[in-house]
Amino acid sequence: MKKSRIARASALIIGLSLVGVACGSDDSASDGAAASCEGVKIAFFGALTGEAGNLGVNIKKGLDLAVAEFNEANADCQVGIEAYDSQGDPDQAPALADKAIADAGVLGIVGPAFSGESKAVNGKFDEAGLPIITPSATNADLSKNGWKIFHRALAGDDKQGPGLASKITADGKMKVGVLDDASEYGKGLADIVQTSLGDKAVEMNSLDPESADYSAVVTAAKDAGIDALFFGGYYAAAGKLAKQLRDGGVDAQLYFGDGVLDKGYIEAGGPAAEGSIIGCTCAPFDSNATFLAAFQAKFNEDPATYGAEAYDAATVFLAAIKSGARDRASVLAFIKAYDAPGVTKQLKWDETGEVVGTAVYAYTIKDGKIDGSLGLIK
Amino acid sequence: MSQLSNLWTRFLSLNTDVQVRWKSMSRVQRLSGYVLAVLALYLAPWWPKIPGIGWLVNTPGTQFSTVLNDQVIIFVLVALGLNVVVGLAGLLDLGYVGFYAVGAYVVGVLTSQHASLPWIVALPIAVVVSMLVGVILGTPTLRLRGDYLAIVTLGFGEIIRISAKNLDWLGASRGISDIGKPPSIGPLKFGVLDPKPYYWLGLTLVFLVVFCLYRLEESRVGRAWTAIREDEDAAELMGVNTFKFKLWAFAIGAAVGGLAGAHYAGKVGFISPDNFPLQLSILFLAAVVLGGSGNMAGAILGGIMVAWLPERFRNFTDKRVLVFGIALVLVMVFRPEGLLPRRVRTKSPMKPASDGQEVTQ
Amino acid sequence: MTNEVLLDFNNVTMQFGGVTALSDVSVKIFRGEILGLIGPNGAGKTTCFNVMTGVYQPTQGSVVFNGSDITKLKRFQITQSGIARTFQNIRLFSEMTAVENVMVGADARKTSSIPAALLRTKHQRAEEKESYDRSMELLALMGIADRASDAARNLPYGYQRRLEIARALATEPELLCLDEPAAGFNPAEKQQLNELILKIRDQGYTVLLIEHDMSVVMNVSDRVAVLDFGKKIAEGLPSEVRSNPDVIAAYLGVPDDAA
Amino acid sequence: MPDWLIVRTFWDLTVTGLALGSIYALVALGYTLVYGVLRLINFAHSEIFMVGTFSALIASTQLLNIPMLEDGNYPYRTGGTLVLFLVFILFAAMFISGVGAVALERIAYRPLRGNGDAFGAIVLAFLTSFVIGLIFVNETKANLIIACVGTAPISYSYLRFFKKGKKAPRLAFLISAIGASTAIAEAVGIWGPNRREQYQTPRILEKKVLFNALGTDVRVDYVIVIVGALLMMTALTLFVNKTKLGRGVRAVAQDAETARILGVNVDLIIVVTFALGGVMAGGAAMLFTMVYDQSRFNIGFILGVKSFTAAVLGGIGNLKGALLGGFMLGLVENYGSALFGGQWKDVIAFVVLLVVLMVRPTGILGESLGRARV
Amino acid sequence: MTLLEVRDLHVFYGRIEAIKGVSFTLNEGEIVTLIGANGAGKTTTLRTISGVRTVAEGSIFFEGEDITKMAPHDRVKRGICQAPEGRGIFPGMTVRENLDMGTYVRGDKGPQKAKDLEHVMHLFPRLRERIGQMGGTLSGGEQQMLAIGRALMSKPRLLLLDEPSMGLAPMLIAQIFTIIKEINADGISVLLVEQNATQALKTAHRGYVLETGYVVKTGAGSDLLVDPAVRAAYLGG
Repeated sequence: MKKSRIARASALIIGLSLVGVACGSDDSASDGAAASCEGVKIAFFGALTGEAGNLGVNIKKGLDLAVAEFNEANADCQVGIEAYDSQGDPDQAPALADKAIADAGVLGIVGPAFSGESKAVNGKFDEAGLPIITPSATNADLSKNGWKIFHRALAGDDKQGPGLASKITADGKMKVGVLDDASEYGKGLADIVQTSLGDKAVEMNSLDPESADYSAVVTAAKDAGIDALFFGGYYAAAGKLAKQLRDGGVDAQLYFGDGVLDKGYIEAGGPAAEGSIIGCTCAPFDSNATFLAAFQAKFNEDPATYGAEAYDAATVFLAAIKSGARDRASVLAFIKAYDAPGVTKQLKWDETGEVVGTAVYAYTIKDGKIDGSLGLIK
Repeated sequence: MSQLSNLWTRFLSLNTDVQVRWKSMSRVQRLSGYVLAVLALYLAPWWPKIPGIGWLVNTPGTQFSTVLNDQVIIFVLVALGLNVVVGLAGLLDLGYVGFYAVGAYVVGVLTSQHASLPWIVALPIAVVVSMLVGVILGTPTLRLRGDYLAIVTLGFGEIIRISAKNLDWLGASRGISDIGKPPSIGPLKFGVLDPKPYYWLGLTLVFLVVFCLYRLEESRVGRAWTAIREDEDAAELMGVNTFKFKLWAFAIGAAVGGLAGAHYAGKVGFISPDNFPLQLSILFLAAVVLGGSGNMAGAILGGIMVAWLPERFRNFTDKRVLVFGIALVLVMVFRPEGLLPRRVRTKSPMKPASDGQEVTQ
Repeated sequence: MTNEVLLDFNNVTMQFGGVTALSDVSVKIFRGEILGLIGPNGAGKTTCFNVMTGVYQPTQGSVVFNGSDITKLKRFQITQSGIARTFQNIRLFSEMTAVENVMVGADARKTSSIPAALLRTKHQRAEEKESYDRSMELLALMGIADRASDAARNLPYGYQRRLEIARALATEPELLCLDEPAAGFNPAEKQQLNELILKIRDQGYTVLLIEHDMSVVMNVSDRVAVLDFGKKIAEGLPSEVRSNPDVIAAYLGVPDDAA
Repeated sequence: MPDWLIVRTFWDLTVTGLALGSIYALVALGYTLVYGVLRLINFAHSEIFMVGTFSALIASTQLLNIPMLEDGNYPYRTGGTLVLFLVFILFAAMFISGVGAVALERIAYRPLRGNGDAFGAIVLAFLTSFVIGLIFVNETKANLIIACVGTAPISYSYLRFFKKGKKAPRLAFLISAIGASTAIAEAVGIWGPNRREQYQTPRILEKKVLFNALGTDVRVDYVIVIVGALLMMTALTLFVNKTKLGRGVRAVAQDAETARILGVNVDLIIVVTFALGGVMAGGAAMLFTMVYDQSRFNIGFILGVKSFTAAVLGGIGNLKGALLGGFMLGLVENYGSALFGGQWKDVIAFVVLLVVLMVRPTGILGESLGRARV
Repeated sequence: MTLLEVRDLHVFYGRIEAIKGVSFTLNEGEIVTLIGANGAGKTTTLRTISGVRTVAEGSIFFEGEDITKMAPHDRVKRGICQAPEGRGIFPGMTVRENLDMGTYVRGDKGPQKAKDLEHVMHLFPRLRERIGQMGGTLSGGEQQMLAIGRALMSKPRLLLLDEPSMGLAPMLIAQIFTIIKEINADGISVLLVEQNATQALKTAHRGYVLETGYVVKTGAGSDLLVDPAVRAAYLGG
């Protein structure tokens, strides 16, 4: 044998690869047939599994409902759904985004669900002209990157923070401890709340959300003698915090941002969660009776946080497809011009992709359930 | 599995067989073989299009060429670097992600956060800074032995991540966006969408690192490292400045880790502390040991496996990590020295041994 | 043998916790001689060795080698300044080949480091070649060159012992310290070892020999020093030491047993 | 007196720090015992703790039918019933954790010692066919069937492999431990009672203030944790020093080969060691759920890293060191949080570790269960 | 009566065959010694009899019972106990605790144990002085005494001694061999492995000469002692 296996194998692989190169650049669906909905898809992008999976599942359900309704109403145009499960990890997101971009059938994305992964991939979507409507990423900076494809179906934290602050003031709290979990979302929101509260705020550093023990925070809260506490962070840490504060004898009113608006907070906090006030730019799940009924009929449960926003986002894409848009550019153009009521709010976007004229809602925990009856703040 | 294990052993001996034949070939034949193999690697983004092999290597659900760069190249680079520390010098480092983070952050800080140097200028700075950090961390800690070193390095990895997360100067938890990209060379455009140029760049970096590390391994330095790993006291009594060489191993490992971080930052353009969790250190270590600690080929194979397998089996969804854990146990039970165990080199760097036989185990 | 003092072990006291392992021991080693160091187990021979090679810092006293004080030097610096040793329980680099083991020793005298190895400079290549050639030479001298490219742990016991000596010699020492080199040898092998030690001395090395086996010590040593309970109790020619009443009392006790 | 937070709240922080430190100390014991005997970082020990917290949950909700109290009041359990309940849950957690630790040793470590047995072979074979099943059918039920069918022939060939096994290098143990740790945590995350979400445990004990000392309210649960930990520690020390098996543990730690020659069944001692560590982790888990009322599939990782740090801080292989290290780490974290903010507490903990190791390279009390290194 | 019989023993270290078919017997009440150069397989033979090394081929009988595959602790229960090469003292245990380890498999408590302890103290008065001291702080000779004493605490029928003279000064060596004879006089059979062939053959009733894994010669101790071939090869000139 004269040539080694390595050389022969290499030669074979090279040859075949070159054939691949010649056969066309990347796998692309034929986007010729303009009228047919063949291969047209709306994608979900966010966490379905992993630690942050809950949130993504809520969103995916909103999307599923919207598409199911559309497909039922339009037998001649069946839209598909593609799910890109990033597990909320900015490390995994780029390879998924590239896959979505390479799939020419994907005309719009509901997501990315979190702010971190948004930062990692929105630039890609922008470059590829693939329009996105996020139903949940509320980081204020996201709309300031000049991404023309970026939209969100709810207001950002820069609206939520002042809203929460005014609620706290309205409740007559005079000494408010402001705490965060050092995460981008939590710290960002806490900073806005603290600024808005002015000298009523007592800064209380950060806590480590992964830690089990918050006794140092409890001690500090007791020591500071606060009558209210705002925590910027997510529900798991909030639950532990609420419980330990109550056990430690701190009875200050608790305020949170939308990251805590999840039944996981009630599960983690138990009785200590009762009476907490949670702000969110998302609408209460029962704000639209038709949507509520349809959702309950399909999934046999109440919609959860961001479910309605996801439904709205999907509706916009579906409307674009309905209007005959079969490529990303025309879908994007359609969104830019869109102005119609959704189930949560009037859907119309400004230049930066922020939804126009939104509101902040206050929720509370009552009898072990999320209660939206506090309604709009302001 | 014992049969499987036998199969693998036979595959390995086949390899040796090939190597023997390889050595018997003429220079021209060997050179052309190398060129072909390298070319095939550069064409890797198109492998999924090859019938058969394509099905095997393709990553359903994610873009193959992105995986090649963002996962495979990064893990291979990191495994190569960590292999110097763990495999050659025998220092257990559980905080290697720290150096990877330093490399990425230096590029982030210099090209976006506080300055706007071009990536190509920031890259060597990142490597040097990582190396310096390695020296700074190594100086006080390398006097510790074994498992004490492990826990201290683990602590360092955490300290770096927590600092990045809480220092506004480093972008805190917001991370750093708009990181500079490598300069485009002619038709090679380092843009946002096409991962292929990054892969080619990364692959070139891998070759460069392999070349450098090979030279080190086959020199006085490599011998000193191996001697330290085998018996540190005896090495020192044979005149090896153990502290200096351990520090060098740490620094070189750190530099390669930093290089990987810098390449990653240039590619993705956005980094945040979430990219550098403690668990990543453990994955890195798993890559090295899984492949075969102390063997460069092993480290590369381990890096590829740990990076590529989870993407290949993405349809396991949330069971991916579970399977990974089980696989680690199984591989260690049946191949405790890794998939490609370390070999004792028979030839000296200057003169090939007359018989050319390799001694395994 | 000249009268030039190569190593001056000066009033060394060594304490571990409360235990005194060496108390005020002074030994001189002259250039070119073979000095045998004997004593009952626990007498402090190996401690002596460890102080000389920098493994321990003495509590008191100093070690002067070639006119300079090496007490405070690090272990590798002591090796580089010209003292090499072997180990009582063989401590080879078991995953490395025999020749690589010796090359590690030879590297002690080399200077090329990372940058040179990366660039593979002319100097570095010359050094590598030098190391390799010298190592092969030493393996040949020890009579084990036939297994040069075997992993150290695959070598037979006798080869491993000799490989240790080769590795120590590769550091180009002026003083070679052998710690019980005859352990585990049969009489024939001991005889070979004696010849080997003499050959090494004849090449110009000074040898310090710790040995239990009287047939080795008494046959090759030019002078013998005796330790007992951390103190030097005798020093002199083998014949003198043999008849020293203190030594007989402490060590040779029943002369018949000195097999 | 300066008006710093840490000065004003010093005693508060001390009490809570000691409570947390007790948990660290108990978990650290497991690391220390196994390290002393096998020179192995039992990376998966943290998951044994996690399993303990879930055992405590299941014992209280399923076996004792303790309801989740909506209003947080504890009207009906006091005195003897309360003590009985607490002790029952404690033993349940200790038992399951102990069994878990022993099983872990059989599956993930013993085959690496070249000494694998049928139990390990069967479990590994089951896992292998489970993974194979996943590749072809990604559905749990079908998978289980495939896994069960595949187990028998595969375990047979595994056993044959084990027979000629030899001892693996140290790093292999570490990686196997990491793999086991990952797999256990993920399995609980996938199939556990609350999947990946945090869950709360029902409250049995009303956390009222027991007494006030130095201006600090000391809650009853903190007292139970600290006293409980000290008691368990004492029991363990007595066991190791005074019983025959304990003497065997110390003998194997110091010189396994000689111990074997003297008739110590080394495999049995290793099982005992893992069981002891597991029992201590189970105790820690019960106390943990009592104070913090919660657990999660991934709770072990960070707590494990901390506890291992505590073990090293005190001197790994040293039982007293684990206690000292645990308390010290708990206090340092709490004081550090008050001084610099909670986000920096891990940094402070590791800096303290580094400083201690610089001064005393084998921890505060040094290694003692095993032979000191030369 | 034959107490121990070893038949055609083969033992491997990794891939190297360390023992290549050793057979010998030991009768009740005898001292038998195995002599030979380092690497001849003496220690391996002892360890195989103790059960810490596994047998590739061949068998071991103790009191007529096949113990080839028996676990080490069961062998100790049957009365085989070893004082290992290098003494194997537990450095972090006191002398008393070390001695207690000898009774590990017996689990005797109270008077019997105290009596045995007294007996060992009587044999080795030095140990009495050191009873509370840590094993690691003893001198070499004391450690050897402790190792033998510890093995005696298990009340063995057969005592395996591995190089009891190793690393000891000649004065101590003589003492140790005297004690071995005393122990034997109490009715305990002894299998002795030694480098110091002169002393070993003087002490033993019978001896076997091992060479690279084989038995090459056997005979009464006194005969071997004067055998010119043995003298030349193992006793030094």
